[in-house]
Order: sequence, then C-alpha cells, then structure tokens
Amino acid sequence: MVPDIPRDSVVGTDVITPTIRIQRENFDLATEVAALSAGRRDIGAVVSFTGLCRDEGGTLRALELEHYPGMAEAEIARVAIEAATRWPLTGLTAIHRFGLVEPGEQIVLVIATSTHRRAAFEAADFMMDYLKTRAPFWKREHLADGTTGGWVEAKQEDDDAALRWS
Amino acid sequence: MVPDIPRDSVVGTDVITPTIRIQRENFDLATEVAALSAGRRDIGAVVSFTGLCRDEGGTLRALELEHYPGMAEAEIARVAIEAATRWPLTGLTAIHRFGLVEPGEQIVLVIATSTHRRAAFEAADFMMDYLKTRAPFWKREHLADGTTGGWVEAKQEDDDAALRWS
Amino acid sequence: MTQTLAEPVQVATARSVRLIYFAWVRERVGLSEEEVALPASAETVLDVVRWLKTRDEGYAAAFADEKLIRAALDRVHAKPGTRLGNAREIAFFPPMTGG
Amino acid sequence: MTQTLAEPVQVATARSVRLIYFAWVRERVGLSEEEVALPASAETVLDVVRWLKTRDEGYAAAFADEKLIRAALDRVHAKPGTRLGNAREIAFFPPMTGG
Repeated sequence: MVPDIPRDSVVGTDVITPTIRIQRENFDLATEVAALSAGRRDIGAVVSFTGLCRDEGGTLRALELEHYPGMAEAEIARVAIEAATRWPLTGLTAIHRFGLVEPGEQIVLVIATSTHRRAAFEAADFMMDYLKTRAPFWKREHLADGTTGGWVEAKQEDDDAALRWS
Repeated sequence: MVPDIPRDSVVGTDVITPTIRIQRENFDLATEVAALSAGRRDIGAVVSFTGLCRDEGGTLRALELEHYPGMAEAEIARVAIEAATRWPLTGLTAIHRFGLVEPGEQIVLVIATSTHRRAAFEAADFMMDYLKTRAPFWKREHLADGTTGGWVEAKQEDDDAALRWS
Repeated sequence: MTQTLAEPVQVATARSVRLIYFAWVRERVGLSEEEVALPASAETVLDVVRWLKTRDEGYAAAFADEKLIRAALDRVHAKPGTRLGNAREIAFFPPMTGG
Repeated sequence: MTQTLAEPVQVATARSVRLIYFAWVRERVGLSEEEVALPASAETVLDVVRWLKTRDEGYAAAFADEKLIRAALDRVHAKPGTRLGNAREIAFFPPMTGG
C-alpha cells in the first residue's frame, strides 16, 4: 500500500494553475465552483464574486464590452498567478465576458478557494481590483431610448482600491 | 399608468430584510444566489462565502456542530441587520448547518449583494468574522480512527479579525 | 446618597431561572439544562458562575477557568459583570467556533 | 563613459510596427489597427503618441489628452517613458473599465 500524503502538505508548496476564460457566452457559478471543489476534502473556504450588468435606474438597455483579445487572457493570467503566489490558494478561476450584455446578466466571475477564509476573501478581492484597472476591457453604454451612450469612464475609486495591494 | 420608481432610490433608503436559516440539511449556493438576484436589474455585485468541512490531512471523519437553538438565529439576524445598516446592500443571506458534517460538505453560507462590489465584499467578510466569534455554535471532531476528538478551540486570529470592524 | 429605609423586597426570595449549558461546559456539568433557585446574593453573570462552582466537582471543573466561560442572558450575549435583571434563561458555554 | 565610435545601426532604418487602437481611441483614429513605419527618432511610447498626433486631426483628437492614454507593448502594459525595444505590436487605449 502506498501511504496517503496529506493534501495540505502538497498545497503548501505547489502553486496552483488558475483557470482563465475570456468568452462571449454566459457562465454558471455552480458549475465553476464544482470544478474547483468537487471530490476535494482539503478546501475550507470558497469565495465567489459575480459582477452583473445594472440597468442604472432603467436608463440602460445593454453594455457593450470591447476587449483586446491578444492581451486580456494573458493579463488576467498574470494577475491570477500573482494572487496564487501571495495567498495559499487551492484554486482560482476568473471568467470575463465580452460582447453585448443586458441588465441582470453576468459579466465577470472570480472564485478563490483555500484552506482558510482570509486567503480566499483577500485573493478574490485582489483579483477584482486588478481586473477593474488592468484587464484590457472597455464598456460602452447602449441606452434604453435606443441611442448609443458614451464609453464608461474609469473611476478614481477603482485605482485607489487597486493601490491597497501594493 | 403608474410611473416606475428607479430601484436605486428605493435601495438607498430602505434597509433590506436578511434571510437567516439554521438547519440540519445541506444548502445549494446557486438556489440561494438566484433567490437574491432573479428578476432584478439593480444588482452589480454578488459575493458569496461557502465554508466547507476539511479532512485535516485525512485525520477527520466528521465535524459535529452543536448550537443554541433559541439564540443562533436571533444572534445571526442581529449581525445581519448591522451589516445591512453599515453597507448599502440589496440582499443578504446567511445559512448555518448543525449536526454531523463530513469532509467536503458545506457548513456555512453567506451571500451579500449590492450595487457596488466593495459593499458586497465587506459585508460578506464582516458577516463571516462575526459568525465565527459570536454565533452560538461549537464544533467537535470525530476522528478517522473512530474515536471522538476534542472540541475545536476558538482561535485568537478569529477574535482579531472580528475586531477589524469595530 | 442615603440608603432608603425600606429594604429591597427580593432579599428573601430566591429567584428561579433556567440554566442551559453547551459543548464542554455541558459535558462537565453533566446536564443540558436545569431549573435552579439562584441565591438572592447573585446579581451578575459572574456571581452565578462562582455560585455554581461551589455546587459539586462537575460544576467546579466546568467553570474552573472563568476566562473561557461565555454567557447569554435570555439569548443575548452578556459579560461577567452584566446584571441578571429579570433574565429567565441563563446560558453558559465555551468560546464559539461556528462558521 | 566615452561614446563608442560606431554609430547604432538602426539610425537610418524606419521600424515597421503594428498599431492597435481600442474604444474611443479607435473611434477617433478611425482605424482598428494599422501597420506603420515609425520614425527612427521614436524611442519611447510617448514619442509614438506625439508623432501620431501630427498625422491628422483624428489622431490629434484621439491623443489630445495624453494623461488619458494607456499603452501596451507586445500585449504587456507600458508607461509613457517605456522604451519600445523590439516591440512588434503597440496598442493604445483609454483607462480600462472591465470587471
């Protein structure tokens, strides 16, 4: 019989491989959580962030998400690897949609899993701050009155939030 | 025709009613997220925390969760109302199981939704810190070797984490 | 401030309360709950703890380390110095480990 | 430190690179991407921005507020002062608004 190696000792030394996807299609939170946790017994905490399109008090018909196809996945992967290096994670998933998204629909998903809750919370929070400020995506508003509104402006508060981690 | 009132203006003034459940049965993340967000177009951020039972490197067979039935729901509701007062939330759910839970199974769930991500992250984080230190639950270990281990000791780091919010 | 002449009425009447125990406090006491007549001298949570310790070895073991004892009055967290007031249910338990 | 006698070889050769534009930078320039011969004098990201501004009114409008322009060299974020090196693809865009 080969003795079981406690999983914790493996997790402590190996850096996990994050799952990164840039896609037009919707995604499913439960499916993605299951992909990280099914069959495992060493995970204590799963933190998920789902970003949704808001209707802005009824004025918005849709958001158009433009991205830099060659760079978006590489940049998110870079940030994910940094998160997996800073926190002892057992898994990390980041999915970002592009194209037209309507109010109530999902835009972005981050899931971080760890043995302990603080690592999972902080890694998910960190990922979202960096997705907001460093992932090459741009949002344009399509308004309920049929016109195309302007490009959404970057927020100073997002830059400030990202600075918390440096 | 009655004019639509933009939902944002309602959210800003009303405090939401949190969903609190203390139960022996398992729960389903996707169902609980849908209960908070289905049909709504004013939510920008959904943060979920799921706490799972770990096998502690193969030594643990199950956790036994004892609770104070008369107090657990009331105490979690108190903390949830505080969260809903401190942050502009559109929804808040907290579910905590009792009884015997095996490694890989879910123990606790917190979901916070808001127009903006910082409120959702902070409210979920706050809820978990307070669930750890103020909700009347106690964990006892049942070991893989068939014996009943001791009661899990409270961690100083959990008390410290809860102090971040005061 | 001068003492009022009338003696407080509750001096002679032992109050009846329900005590509830959880986790290792419950195991050491050997009971989940009990109805007791508190001595009139018990005015705070800590007074009740100290009185319980005198009852037998099980109670003495359960409450030996007072810093590890948490309490709730009528299902609301209380501190050692919290006055009992009209509480009908007093619970004692170790630091909580939920979540 | 003394100057080496040999002149750098690239002085006379205009470099050919692909420029890519996104969001309102793309709209104002009127192109998604283009292949251009950079002047040999363009050594940094900011040099390219300033050269592009001289090309026509669309570029001038796109790059008018230099503080709002972000850039990437071969798909990696770059600052105004970052040297072009051997970059084959230079992208210009507004501050990002993903997430």
